[in-house]
Amino acid sequence: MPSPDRRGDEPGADVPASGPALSSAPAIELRAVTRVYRDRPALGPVDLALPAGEFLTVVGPSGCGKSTLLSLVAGFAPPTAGTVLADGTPVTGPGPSRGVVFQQPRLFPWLSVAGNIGFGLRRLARAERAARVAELLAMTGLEGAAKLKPYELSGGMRQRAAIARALAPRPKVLLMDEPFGALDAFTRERMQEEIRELWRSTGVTVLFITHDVTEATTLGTRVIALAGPPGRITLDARVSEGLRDKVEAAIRDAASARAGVAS
Amino acid sequence: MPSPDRRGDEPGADVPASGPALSSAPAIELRAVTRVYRDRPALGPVDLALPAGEFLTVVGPSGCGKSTLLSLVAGFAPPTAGTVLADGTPVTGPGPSRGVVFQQPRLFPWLSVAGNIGFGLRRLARAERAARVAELLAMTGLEGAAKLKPYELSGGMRQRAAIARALAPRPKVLLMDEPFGALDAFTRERMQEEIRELWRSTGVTVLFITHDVTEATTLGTRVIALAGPPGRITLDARVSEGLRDKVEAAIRDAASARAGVAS
Amino acid sequence: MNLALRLGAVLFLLAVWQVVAWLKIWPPVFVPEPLAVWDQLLRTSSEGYSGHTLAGHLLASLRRIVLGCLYGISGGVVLGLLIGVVPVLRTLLNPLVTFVRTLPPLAYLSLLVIWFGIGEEPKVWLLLLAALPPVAVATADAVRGVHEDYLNAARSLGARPWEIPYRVVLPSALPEIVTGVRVAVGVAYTTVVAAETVNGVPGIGGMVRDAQRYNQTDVVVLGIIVIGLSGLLIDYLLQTLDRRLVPWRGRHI
Amino acid sequence: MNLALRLGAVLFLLAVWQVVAWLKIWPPVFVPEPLAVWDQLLRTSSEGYSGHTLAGHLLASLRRIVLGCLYGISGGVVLGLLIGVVPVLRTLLNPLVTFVRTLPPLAYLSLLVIWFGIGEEPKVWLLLLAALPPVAVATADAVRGVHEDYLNAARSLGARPWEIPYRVVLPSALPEIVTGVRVAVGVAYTTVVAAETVNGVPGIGGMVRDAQRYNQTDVVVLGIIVIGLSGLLIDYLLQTLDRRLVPWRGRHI
Amino acid sequence: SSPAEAPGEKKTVLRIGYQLIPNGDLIVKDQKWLETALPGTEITWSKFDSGGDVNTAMIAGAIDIGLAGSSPVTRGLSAPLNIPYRVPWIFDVIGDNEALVAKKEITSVAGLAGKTIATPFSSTAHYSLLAVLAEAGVTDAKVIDLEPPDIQAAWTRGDIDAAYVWTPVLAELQKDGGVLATSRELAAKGKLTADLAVVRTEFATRHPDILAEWIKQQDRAVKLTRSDPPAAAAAVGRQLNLDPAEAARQMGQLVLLDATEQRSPEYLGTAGAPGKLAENLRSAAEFLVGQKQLDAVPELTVFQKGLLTDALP
Ligand SMILES: Nc1ncnc2c1ncn2[C@@H]1O[C@H](COP(=O)(O)OP(=O)(O)OP(=O)(O)O)[C@@H](O)[C@H]1O
Ligand SMILES: Nc1ncnc2c1ncn2[C@@H]1O[C@H](COP(=O)(O)OP(=O)(O)OP(=O)(O)O)[C@@H](O)[C@H]1O
Ligand SMILES: [Mg+2]
Ligand SMILES: [Mg+2]
Repeated sequence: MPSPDRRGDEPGADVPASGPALSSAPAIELRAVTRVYRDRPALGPVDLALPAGEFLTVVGPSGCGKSTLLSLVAGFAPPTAGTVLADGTPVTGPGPSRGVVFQQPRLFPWLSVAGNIGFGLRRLARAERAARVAELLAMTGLEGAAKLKPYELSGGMRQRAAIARALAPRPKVLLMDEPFGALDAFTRERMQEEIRELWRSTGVTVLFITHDVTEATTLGTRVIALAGPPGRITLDARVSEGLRDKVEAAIRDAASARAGVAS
Repeated sequence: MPSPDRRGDEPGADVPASGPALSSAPAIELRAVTRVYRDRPALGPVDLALPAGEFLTVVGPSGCGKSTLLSLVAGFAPPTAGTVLADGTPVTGPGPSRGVVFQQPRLFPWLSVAGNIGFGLRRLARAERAARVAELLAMTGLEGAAKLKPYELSGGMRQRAAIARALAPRPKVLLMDEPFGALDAFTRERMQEEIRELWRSTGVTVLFITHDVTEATTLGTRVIALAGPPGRITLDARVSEGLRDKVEAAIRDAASARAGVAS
Repeated sequence: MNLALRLGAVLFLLAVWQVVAWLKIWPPVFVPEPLAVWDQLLRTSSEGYSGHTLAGHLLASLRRIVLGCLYGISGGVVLGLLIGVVPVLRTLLNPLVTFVRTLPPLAYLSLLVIWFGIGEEPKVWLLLLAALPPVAVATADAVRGVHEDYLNAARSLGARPWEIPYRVVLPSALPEIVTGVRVAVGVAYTTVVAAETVNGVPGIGGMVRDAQRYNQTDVVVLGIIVIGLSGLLIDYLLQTLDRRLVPWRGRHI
Repeated sequence: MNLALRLGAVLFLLAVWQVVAWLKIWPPVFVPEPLAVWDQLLRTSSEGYSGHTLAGHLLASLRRIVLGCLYGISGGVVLGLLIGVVPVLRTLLNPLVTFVRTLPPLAYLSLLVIWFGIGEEPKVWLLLLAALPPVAVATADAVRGVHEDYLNAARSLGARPWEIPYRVVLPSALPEIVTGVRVAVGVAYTTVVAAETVNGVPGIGGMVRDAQRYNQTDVVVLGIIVIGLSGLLIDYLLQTLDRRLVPWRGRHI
Repeated sequence: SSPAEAPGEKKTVLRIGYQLIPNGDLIVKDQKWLETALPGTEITWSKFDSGGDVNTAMIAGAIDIGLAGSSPVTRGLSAPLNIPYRVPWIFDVIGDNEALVAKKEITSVAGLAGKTIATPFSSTAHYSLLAVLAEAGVTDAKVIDLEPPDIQAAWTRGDIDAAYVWTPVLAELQKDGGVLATSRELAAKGKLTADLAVVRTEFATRHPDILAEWIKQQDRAVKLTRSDPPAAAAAVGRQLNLDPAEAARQMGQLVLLDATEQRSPEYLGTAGAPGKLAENLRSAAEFLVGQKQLDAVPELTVFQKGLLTDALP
C-alpha cells in the first residue's frame, strides 16, 4: 500500500532540519498522572514536563514504576487518572511521533532483522528504505545479521535491533526502556555515543530509563529518580558535576525504604 | 502425582551438607566443543574445565557466543562437535543438577510467582515447599508479588523471580546468563551479596555470564573472556587485583576486532 | 451496550426474515414465517412432535453431544499430546489421525451400527469421532508451538519426562486447545443430524429429519434455531472458561 | 527410518484387516477383503464406475473441495480478523458465526438446492460452510492471542489502524490459522459425501453412495481409502507449508 | 422460475433427475436414446438419492423431469408443497423388490406386535409397512427409522426383529428371515406403491413434443425388457454397476408397464377418465394424514389433475 506522496506524511521526517523547541508546549507533559493495575497502584501522582530537545534519564529501583511511566507516555495504556500530553495534545494511543524501545526486545518474529528495522519505513521509496536500514544496521553493528530472524540473534543483538527499529522512522520523541541493559561495556559505550550524537544532531526529545547511574548522570541533560511503587518523583535535577552521588543516594533510599517489604 | 518418598530422590537436595569437590572429575568439562547454527559457527572450539566449587564469570562482547556456551553446558542443545561432561558423564540434556537462569526470564506464564519458584520443588512436602518458596521470595525481595502472574511483574521483578526459581531446588551447578542485567544498582548489589553468600555456604559451582566487568572481576574466583563469533576463550584468569584492566582490554580487543564486521 | 447491540441485531434479523417470508422470494415451504415457527415452538413444547416434547428432543441430543464431546475432547487431547511429544507416535499416529479425520461419517455410519447397534452408542461414537480431530490437531500443533525454553526450564528444574506433558505442555498449549475444543463442539453439533439418522427419535436431529421429510419447514427451522441457540450457550461457557484459564493470552512474557 | 516405520504400520494394518476379513467377525458385506478392494481399484480405474473412472470421480470431488476450502478459508480468515480486531463486529458477528457453525448441513442442504440449484454451486457452498468456521474461530482466537507489545510496537512505528491486521495480526496469528486450515480441510472432507447426495456423480462421495445403495462394500471402502489418502496428501502439503511459513514456532522471542 | 431454455442459447434443455432403480429409465439413459431422438435438445442427467430430494429440486426449478416414489409424489401434490408438477408415466410398480422381512420365528404380521421394525421413513416402504400393520391391526409395534445399510447392520446384530426394505438389503435379510408381506401383494389390495415420473407442468405445456418423445423412449425401454431381456439387463447392470444376471433378477421384481398398460383405468387412464392411480395417491394421502405426516387430505381432483394422461401415445 505505497502512498503516492511518499515522504509527505512521514512522521518526524523533517525533524533533523527543524531543530529543537519550535512550539512552546512541552514535547511531553504529565499532569497528576496515576496508574493502578487492578487494585495495586503502580505510579503517581506524577507531574512532569519535558521540553522539546530534552534528554531525560529516569532511574529508580526495580519495580518502582519506570516502565509504567514510559508506557503511559507511549500511549500503550491510558492513565488511571490525570492526563498525558504530547506536544500539547492528549495522548490517546501509540503514535509514530513517539518511538519506543521496549524493556524486552519485542521484535516481530516473522520478519528478519532488516524487515524489523524497515517496518516503520513503509512510506519511503524502496531504495531510500534500503539505505536507511543499512545505515541503522551499521550503526548498531548488525550488518552481518540483516537476514537473520530474531530467534537467531543473541540477547544483545536483539536489543540493538530493537533500538534500530525504533530509530528508523526518526521519531520526534524517543522512549527507551533500559535499551543497553544487555550490552557489554564496549558495545554499550558505542551505542551511548551514537545516541548522544543522534540527539545532538536532530534535537530529538529523549526519555531514557536506565539502572546504570553513570549512564544516567552522563548521557542526558536531566535526571529524575522514581521511588515506588507507586512511583513518585523523588529527585529531578539537571546533569551537573556532583549529581552522581545524589542520584545514587536517591535510588538507595527508594530501594531500602521498601527492602524486605512489598516490591 | 506426589511420590511416596518425598525427599528421597530430590536432586541436589543433599548438596548443602556435602560441600565442594568430592569427586575428582570437574563439575563441568568442555572438550573441543564447537557449535554451528545452520552454517554459521557460533562457538568454539572451546576447552574448559570447571572444578566443583568454582565460581566462573564469563565476559565477552555481545553476540560472541556466551549464551551458546551456557546452553551447551545446560544441555539445551548438543554440541556440533566435541563433548560436554558434567561430573565426568556426558551431558545429554537438561537436568536438575544444573540450574539455569535464562538471559530473558522465561517464567511459566500460567503459574504465579510462587508457583514458578515452587516448580522445581515438587518432591518436597507441602509445608517444606512453602517455607522454601517464602525464603526465596524474601531473598529476592518479591514477598509482595508471590501471587502475581509473570505478566504483572516489572522487568527486574521477572528476572529476580527467574533467579529464585533456579535456586529453589538447590542445584549442584548454577548457570546464570546475565542474571542481574535488568536490576538497579542497589538491588543488584543485594543480589550479588546473596549469590556470593549462597556460593560460600553451599559450595555450588557457578557459571555466571555478565557484561559488567566489575561484577566479573569481583564476584567470582575466575574469569574467562570470549571473543567471537565463533566464541573462543581469549583470557582465562583467577580473580586478582589488576584483573579488571586485563578483562576490559580483552573485551575491547574482541569487540573492536569485529566492530563494523559481522556480528 | 453489547446486549443492546445484540438485541438490535436479533430484531433486525427477525425483521429481514419476516420481510423475506412476506415477499415470497423463495417458496414459502422453505421460508416459513417467524410466527409459524413460534407457533411450532409452543406446539412442540406442549403437545410434542414425533411423540416427544421439544425439551425431550433437545435433552436427548444434548446428552449425546455432551458425552461425545467429552470423550472426543479427552481422546483428542491425549492423542494430540502423544503426537506432539513422542516422535515415534508422531510418525505413526499423525497420518492415521489425518486419514481418519477425512472420512465422511455417512460412509462409515453402518459400520458403527454393526459395532455398536442402534442405541445411544453409535450416536455418541459418531459425535466422538467428529469432536476428536479438531482437538487432536490443535493440541498437536500447539505442542509444537510450546516455547523450547519452557521445556528446557522444566527439565532443568527436575521435571521428569512423563511430567512434562501435563506440567508444561498442556498449560502452555491451553489457549490453542480451548480453540480446538470450541471448533470441536461446533463440528459435533453439525454432526448431530447425521448421528440421529440411526433411530434418532427422541433427538433434535431426528426431529429435524422427520420434519424435513414431511416438509414441515417450520419445525425444521425451529429445530435449527434450537440447535443454534444451545450451541451458542455452550460456546459462551467455553469462552468464559477460556478467559478464566488463560488470562495471559497475548501477554506471555 | 520414518518411512520404514510408516510402511511397517501400513502393512500391519493391512494384515489386521486381512485377518479380520478372513475370520468373518463381521459379515463380509461390511468388511470386504483387501484384495477385493484392490480389484475394484483396478476395475474402477480402467472401466470406471457409474460412468466415470476413479480418477474422474476423485478429480471432480477434489475440485469441489479445493474451491470450497479456498473460499471457506479466505472467508474464515477475513471473518476471524474482523471478529478479533473490531469490537463492534465481535459483538455482532461472534454469536452469528457460532450460531451458523453449529447448524447441521443435512438440515439446510435443501435450502442450498433451492438457492443454488443442483450443479456445482450448492456442493461448493456446503464445503465452504464446512471449512469456514474452524478457520474463523482459530483466527479470531489467535488474534486475541497476539502479544499486545507487537500491536503497540507497530502503532509506534506508524502502522495505520487498517494496516495492523495484515502487517501484524495476520503474521502473528499465522501458526494458529494454519492449524485452523488443517482442521477445516479435514471437516470439508468429511462433508463431501453429504455434499454429493444431490447430483453427485462424478464425485467420490457420489460413487460411495451409489456403491452403498447396492451393497458394493469393496467400492465403498475403496472410496474411503481414496478420500483418506488424498486428504493425507493435502494435509502433508499444509504441514510443509506451515514449517516454511512459521519457522519461529516455539521460539518467538 | 428457471426457464427450460438456457439463457443466450436457442438450444432447448431437458434436465432429468434420475435414481438408481432397475427400470426402463436406466435403459434409456444407458442407450442414449433421448440424445439420439432429440438431437436439437440438450439433455442433462442428474442423480438423486431420494424422492424428497427430487421434490426439492422440482421446487427449485432445477430439473424438468424426475423420478420419485408414490409417497413423495403424494406429498408433492398435497399442501403445503403443491409442487406444480404432474405424473406422465409410471416407471414401475413396486413388486417383490420391497418387502417386509421378519426373523424366522415370526410367522405373521400379527406376530410383530411389540416388536422393533425398521424402515427408511417417508419412503414407499414406510408407507407400505404402515399399511400392512394397520391392516393387521398391529398398533404397538416399535417402528424406527433406519437407512437400508443400517438396517442390514442392525439386522446382523439382532437389534431389530423385522424390516420393510428394498433390494439389495432385502435379499440379504431374506437369507435368514422370512417374508411376511411384499409390495406386490399390497398393490393387489389397492395399496399400490410405484416409482413415478414427474414433469414440471410448465415444461409439459411448453414442450409437449419433447415430453412425447421422452415417453416414447420410456415405452421403448419397457418393450425392450420384454423382447430382449439380456440386452435390457446388460444396460441396467452397466448403470447400477451390477452384473447382468443380478440386474435381471432385480428387474424381475418390479412390474414394468408399457404405454398401453399405463393407459388402462387401473393406472394413469386417459384424458377424460383419470385412472385409479389418482385414487391410490389419495388414499395414500389419507393414510399419511392418519400418521400425522400430512396436514390435510386434498380433493381427489387434485390427484386426478396430477396425472398427465394426454401425453401418452
Ligand atoms: N538459535 C539460533 N539460531 C541461529 N543462530 C544463533 C542462535 N542463537 C545464537 N545464534 C548466533 O550465535 C552467535 C552467538 O550468540 P550468543 O547468544 O551465544 O551470544 P552472546 O555472547 O550470548 O551475546 P549477548 O551478550 O548479546 O547475549 C550470534 O552470532 C547469534 O547470531
Ligand atoms: N501488566 C501489569 N499488571 C499488573 N501489574 C503490573 C503490570 N505491569 C507492572 N505492574 C506492576 O507495577 C509496578 C511497576 O512496574 P514497572 O514495570 O513500571 O516497574 P519498573 O520501574 O519498570 O521496574 P524494572 O526496573 O524492574 O523494570 C510493579 O509493582 C509491577 O508489579
Ligand atoms: Mg521496567
Ligand atoms: Mg547472550
